Amino acid sequence: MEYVNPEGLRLDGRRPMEMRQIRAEIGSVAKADGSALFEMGNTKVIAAVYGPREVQNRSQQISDKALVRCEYSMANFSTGDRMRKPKGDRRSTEISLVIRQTMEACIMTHLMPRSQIDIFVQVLQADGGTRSACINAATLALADAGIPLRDLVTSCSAGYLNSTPLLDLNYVEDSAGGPDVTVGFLPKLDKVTLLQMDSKLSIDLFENVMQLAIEGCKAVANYIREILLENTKQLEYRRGL
Amino acid sequence: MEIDRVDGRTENQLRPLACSRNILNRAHGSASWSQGDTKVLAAVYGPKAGVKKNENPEKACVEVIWKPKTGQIGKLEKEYEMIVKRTLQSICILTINPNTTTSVIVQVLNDDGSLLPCAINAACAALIDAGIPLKHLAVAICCCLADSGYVILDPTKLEEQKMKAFAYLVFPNLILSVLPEGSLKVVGEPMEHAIITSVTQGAMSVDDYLHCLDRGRAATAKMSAFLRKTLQPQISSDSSKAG
Amino acid sequence: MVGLSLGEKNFIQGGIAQDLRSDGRKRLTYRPVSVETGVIPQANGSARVRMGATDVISSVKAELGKPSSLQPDKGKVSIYVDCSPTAAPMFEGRGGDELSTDLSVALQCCLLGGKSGAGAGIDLSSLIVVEGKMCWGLYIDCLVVSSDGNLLDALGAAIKAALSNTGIPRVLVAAGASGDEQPEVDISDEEFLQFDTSDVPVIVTLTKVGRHYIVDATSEEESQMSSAVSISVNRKGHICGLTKRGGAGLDPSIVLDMISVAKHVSEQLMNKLDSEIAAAEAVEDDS
Amino acid sequence: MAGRRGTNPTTYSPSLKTQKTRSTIFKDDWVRPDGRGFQQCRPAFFRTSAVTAASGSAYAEFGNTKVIVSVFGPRESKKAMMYSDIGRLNCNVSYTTFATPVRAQGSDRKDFSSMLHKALEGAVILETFPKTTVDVFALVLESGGSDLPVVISCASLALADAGILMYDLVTSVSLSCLGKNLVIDPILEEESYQDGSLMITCMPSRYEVTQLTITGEWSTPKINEGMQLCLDACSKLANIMRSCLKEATTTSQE
Amino acid sequence: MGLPDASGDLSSEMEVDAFRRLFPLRFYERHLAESIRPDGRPLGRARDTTIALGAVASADGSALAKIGSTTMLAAVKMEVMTPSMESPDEGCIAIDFHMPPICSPIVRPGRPAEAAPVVSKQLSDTISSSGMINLKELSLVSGKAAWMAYLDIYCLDADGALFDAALLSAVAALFHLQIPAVSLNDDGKIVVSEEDGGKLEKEPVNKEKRKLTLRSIPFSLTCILHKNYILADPTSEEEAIMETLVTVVLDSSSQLISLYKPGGAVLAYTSAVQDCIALTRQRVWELQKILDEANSGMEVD
Repeated sequence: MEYVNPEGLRLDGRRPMEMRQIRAEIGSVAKADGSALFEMGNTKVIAAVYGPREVQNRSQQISDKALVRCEYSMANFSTGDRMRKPKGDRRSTEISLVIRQTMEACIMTHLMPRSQIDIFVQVLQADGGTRSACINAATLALADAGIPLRDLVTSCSAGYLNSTPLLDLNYVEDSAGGPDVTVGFLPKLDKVTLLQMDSKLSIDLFENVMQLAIEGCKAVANYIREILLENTKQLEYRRGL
Repeated sequence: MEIDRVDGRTENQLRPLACSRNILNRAHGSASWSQGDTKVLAAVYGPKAGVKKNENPEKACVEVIWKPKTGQIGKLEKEYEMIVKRTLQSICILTINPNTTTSVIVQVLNDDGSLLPCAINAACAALIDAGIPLKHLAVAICCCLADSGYVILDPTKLEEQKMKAFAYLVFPNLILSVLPEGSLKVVGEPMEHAIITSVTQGAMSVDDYLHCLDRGRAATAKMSAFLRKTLQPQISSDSSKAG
Repeated sequence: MVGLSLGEKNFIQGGIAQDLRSDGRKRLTYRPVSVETGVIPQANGSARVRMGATDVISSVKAELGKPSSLQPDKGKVSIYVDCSPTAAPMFEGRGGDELSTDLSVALQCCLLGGKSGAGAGIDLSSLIVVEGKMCWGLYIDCLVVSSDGNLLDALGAAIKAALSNTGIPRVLVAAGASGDEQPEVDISDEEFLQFDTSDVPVIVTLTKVGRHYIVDATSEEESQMSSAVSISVNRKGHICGLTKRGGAGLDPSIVLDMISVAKHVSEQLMNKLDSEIAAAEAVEDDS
Repeated sequence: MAGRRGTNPTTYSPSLKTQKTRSTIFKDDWVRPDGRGFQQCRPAFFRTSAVTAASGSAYAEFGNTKVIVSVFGPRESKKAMMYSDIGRLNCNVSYTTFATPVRAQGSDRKDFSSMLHKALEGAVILETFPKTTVDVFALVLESGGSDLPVVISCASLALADAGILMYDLVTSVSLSCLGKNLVIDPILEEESYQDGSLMITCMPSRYEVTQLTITGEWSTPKINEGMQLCLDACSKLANIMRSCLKEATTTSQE
Repeated sequence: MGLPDASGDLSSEMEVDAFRRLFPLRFYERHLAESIRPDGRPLGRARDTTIALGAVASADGSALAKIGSTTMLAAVKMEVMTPSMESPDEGCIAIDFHMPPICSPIVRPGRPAEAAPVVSKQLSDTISSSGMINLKELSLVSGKAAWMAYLDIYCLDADGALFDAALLSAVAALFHLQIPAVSLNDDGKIVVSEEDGGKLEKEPVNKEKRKLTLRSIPFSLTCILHKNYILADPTSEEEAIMETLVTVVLDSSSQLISLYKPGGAVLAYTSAVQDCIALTRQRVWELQKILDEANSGMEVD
């Protein structure tokens, strides 16, 4: 199948280095301590953060840092085919773990000993890159909850199809079976905190693709920063400052 | 009476036995036991602190997890778990380590008949390897009864399917009893004549069953001698190290 | 879990007794309702309804299937509710299952009518393609994104909005199919059948706090309830379903009184919803 | 061995799926399949202490509907739950595989379990057993229509047998709307083609409704009529249950 | 056994109930020394046993069996399947044993009891070993259709000797089973023949209701071995205190179908095994009589 046509356009009309449109909204779950909605093209996720709060299960309490937990779930209507699958299948568990580890690395957990932070991400629509979208949404939600972070983690994926590195794969490109590199990136510290790849790729190509994904992360980071700034201004305005 | 066995054995002949112990590093005790092509691996973890579910302030708890070669755990595996568990409980001195749990994991490597007896032998060897205090050994064997009434020992899978009935029997074996005399002894019968476990399948007459008992009992003497022989040198080397 | 102090509890109860609730509403006033349709493009129809801080999404997916042999002239509709852990940490893992089942059952009872289909909001016979052979099955999936009380009313409204947003492809049946075989069909990409949702009832939940009952309770108010009655009423003013929550008993005469109040309130809610849905549809058409 | 079987093959029930013509019930001379009057309940039979292993139990038989309910506790809560100064009620309703005309696999009825819980929680004085749980487990041996009301009534009897304090017995009766007729205590066949249903759970001595469910389209006067019919039947049922309890105590005293 | 002296001293001052709870083993051993059990039975006597056939109207065959207060309800439902390639002329019987939460305080919903799959397996082994059912009788159309008999046994009240009661109810349900009259319809499906036969049925496969011919019926007795005592038909209290159980299954022609002793602290000597078998022989005779009585009671009605 041709994923990049001779004119250099992808199936959805993007150029290889082009990201899908991203959109974010802070405070979409009123009852949560922090929440955000994040869209990357048709992929749409909601993240909600509860905490820091008392540890629910005493045996899990950690005396010198906060306990970070994460649950990833997909709505029944999130994919093309309607499905009802039991909660906690392998894929969800794996993604929950990835998100938890990524976020835990950037939360300053030592400031909140003996407490618990819950991150819940809910996929409303899945069209490739749910992992990245969830991490971005979770970052926003954590920032909204006012939880001290080392840096804003952002994430983006990149792939390699038809001998072309592609940024931000959608579902069709993702399921083509080519390599798919997901990067989690700390923009201020200029460090990679998450790196995952399926399939195989030669080392030098891999570096290219990873670099592309990192560029994507930086773009997301800029957008997230803007959104947060805007949100803070709104808050100031409402407080009459 | 002439009996044709596919592998040319006589009716009382067992398949070649093999036993090796201490084969797993992380387990507290482990052993593999094979009878011909049937091979079972057993690992023992414990005694470890008892979990709330099977906590008992007076007795240690033995739990058995049966892992089939392939496929999922069904009713058969649950039943085998229960039989192995009860059999091991009967040979362990449970009052020595109260409120602890000892886990025995039985992994089937290959099944070519007499699976349950083979697993019990493996588990027993693994318990010895782990140094769990035992009252005596348990030696298990399978006796098969053919339509014509003759009995063969240690059948292969093919033979098991052809036979009218079979019995899995577990006998105790000990040199010196550590328990007070009289509490277990019945007048006129030595302890080796008793059975720990009996599971049968298929219809047979009572006399046939008693005949199976006799034949099985005779064969286990050989098996226990083998078991003791395999375990002995290592025990002495262990103690020399400790000494 | 709402943890309230004694003072807060008294404040809520006292406010309700004096017809002035904590957020300034009267006993029988709803919070502002906002409706957004077409939020899930993959679905045949979808809507997001917000009532104050309660936020739910409903989607309708239509699939062709075989009608049940007991009712060969009717299509199938099923409703499932899922409570996302984003709405409350207690819905984590299997924690939301119990509430999800309760809500699904209550919605089925309120919207799908009796066994024979009488009183159903959706005309099941309109879903039939070939009698006894092929019909549409509507799968209505709801997701609770944020929960601040009165989930059932919000879910009912979301389903109504999602159904008005639903377009079911027109199916052309190829001639010549007979006997056992499934008829060959041609599913149109362009032509869609719109639903007539004027018969879909609205659900009004009356929550009894103290001696009075209120509509559209927030979760703080729900924590003070003794019992709640959810009544689904259609445009004709007929009751299409009723369920009760909460353990405390009610005198039969109070139940009847609640029904008449619900009927009255339902008219306002119905009109408000209709105008919101129409506005949302207009917005979607523009974009 | 002959009993060798791997995965079970798919099977179907050979029973005739006759399409019941609903038209008959619109005729004036329609009679109920079991010949009862529209407002006549099936004969009810109750027996307490049906299960010795339980703290309290009851068996109920309404026509072909047969139900056993066991009550365990008050006992330690299963999960390490938060401290609570009132007790918990835990309900579960399941069906045997042969309860329904077509053999069913999934036997747990989550929806019925939660309905049973709602029906009982208002009547049980939870303050009398803080921190602990009372388990109410019901098994429908045979389903013959109006299963849930029978389960609820039977459960309240089992609670009484277990000596759990209650404000009142809980009784439950349902009715079906068939065309213009209201038939009380419907059997399975009637339930399958009903237009609407109404189920009331009440505490008869206190004259309070603890649970009410209506499906189908109803006008207000009809609801009125239906509720009254059910409430009357509930109080009759309560008398039967009460006499069953009295009988049990007198025989045990002897 | 741990503190024989302490309990011995206390026993004279303690109430019977308290003694029973604190030193259950001593309590039982005192009874056993007098050759009587706390419920008044001699050691070798089983509890009162009743069978009621046809307890479930919606099933094709059913029975309720009670041994003391252990209660089992078994029912058979017949469904149609396509027989396997290896045995085109044979039907199938699927046996399942359930322990619903109502039967015992140790079973909770969602977590099946540990004993349930074991008893289930034992039952299907026993019934297939005994050869009581000729699976060929369950055939309908060779290679096309055969009966699948679903035999489900529910434990309604668990008070010891679960296997004995379950087997008794299973056997009684199969005894009561009536295979419905069916015919082959146009679609190649098997349907129940209508009573009046007004429709043009293609061909009746099974013209009238019939019973299975049961070749030999297996009955069982579970005994507890404790020291030199043998206690027949234990209650759940006895099973909890004295853990060594022996289950003997004999059929009506005194063939040994199963001798089941899954471990246990007490060893079974040949003499004890023979004693158990002798007790079972007696019990088989009793049970056979009870089943016959239940059946004749049905026929009178």
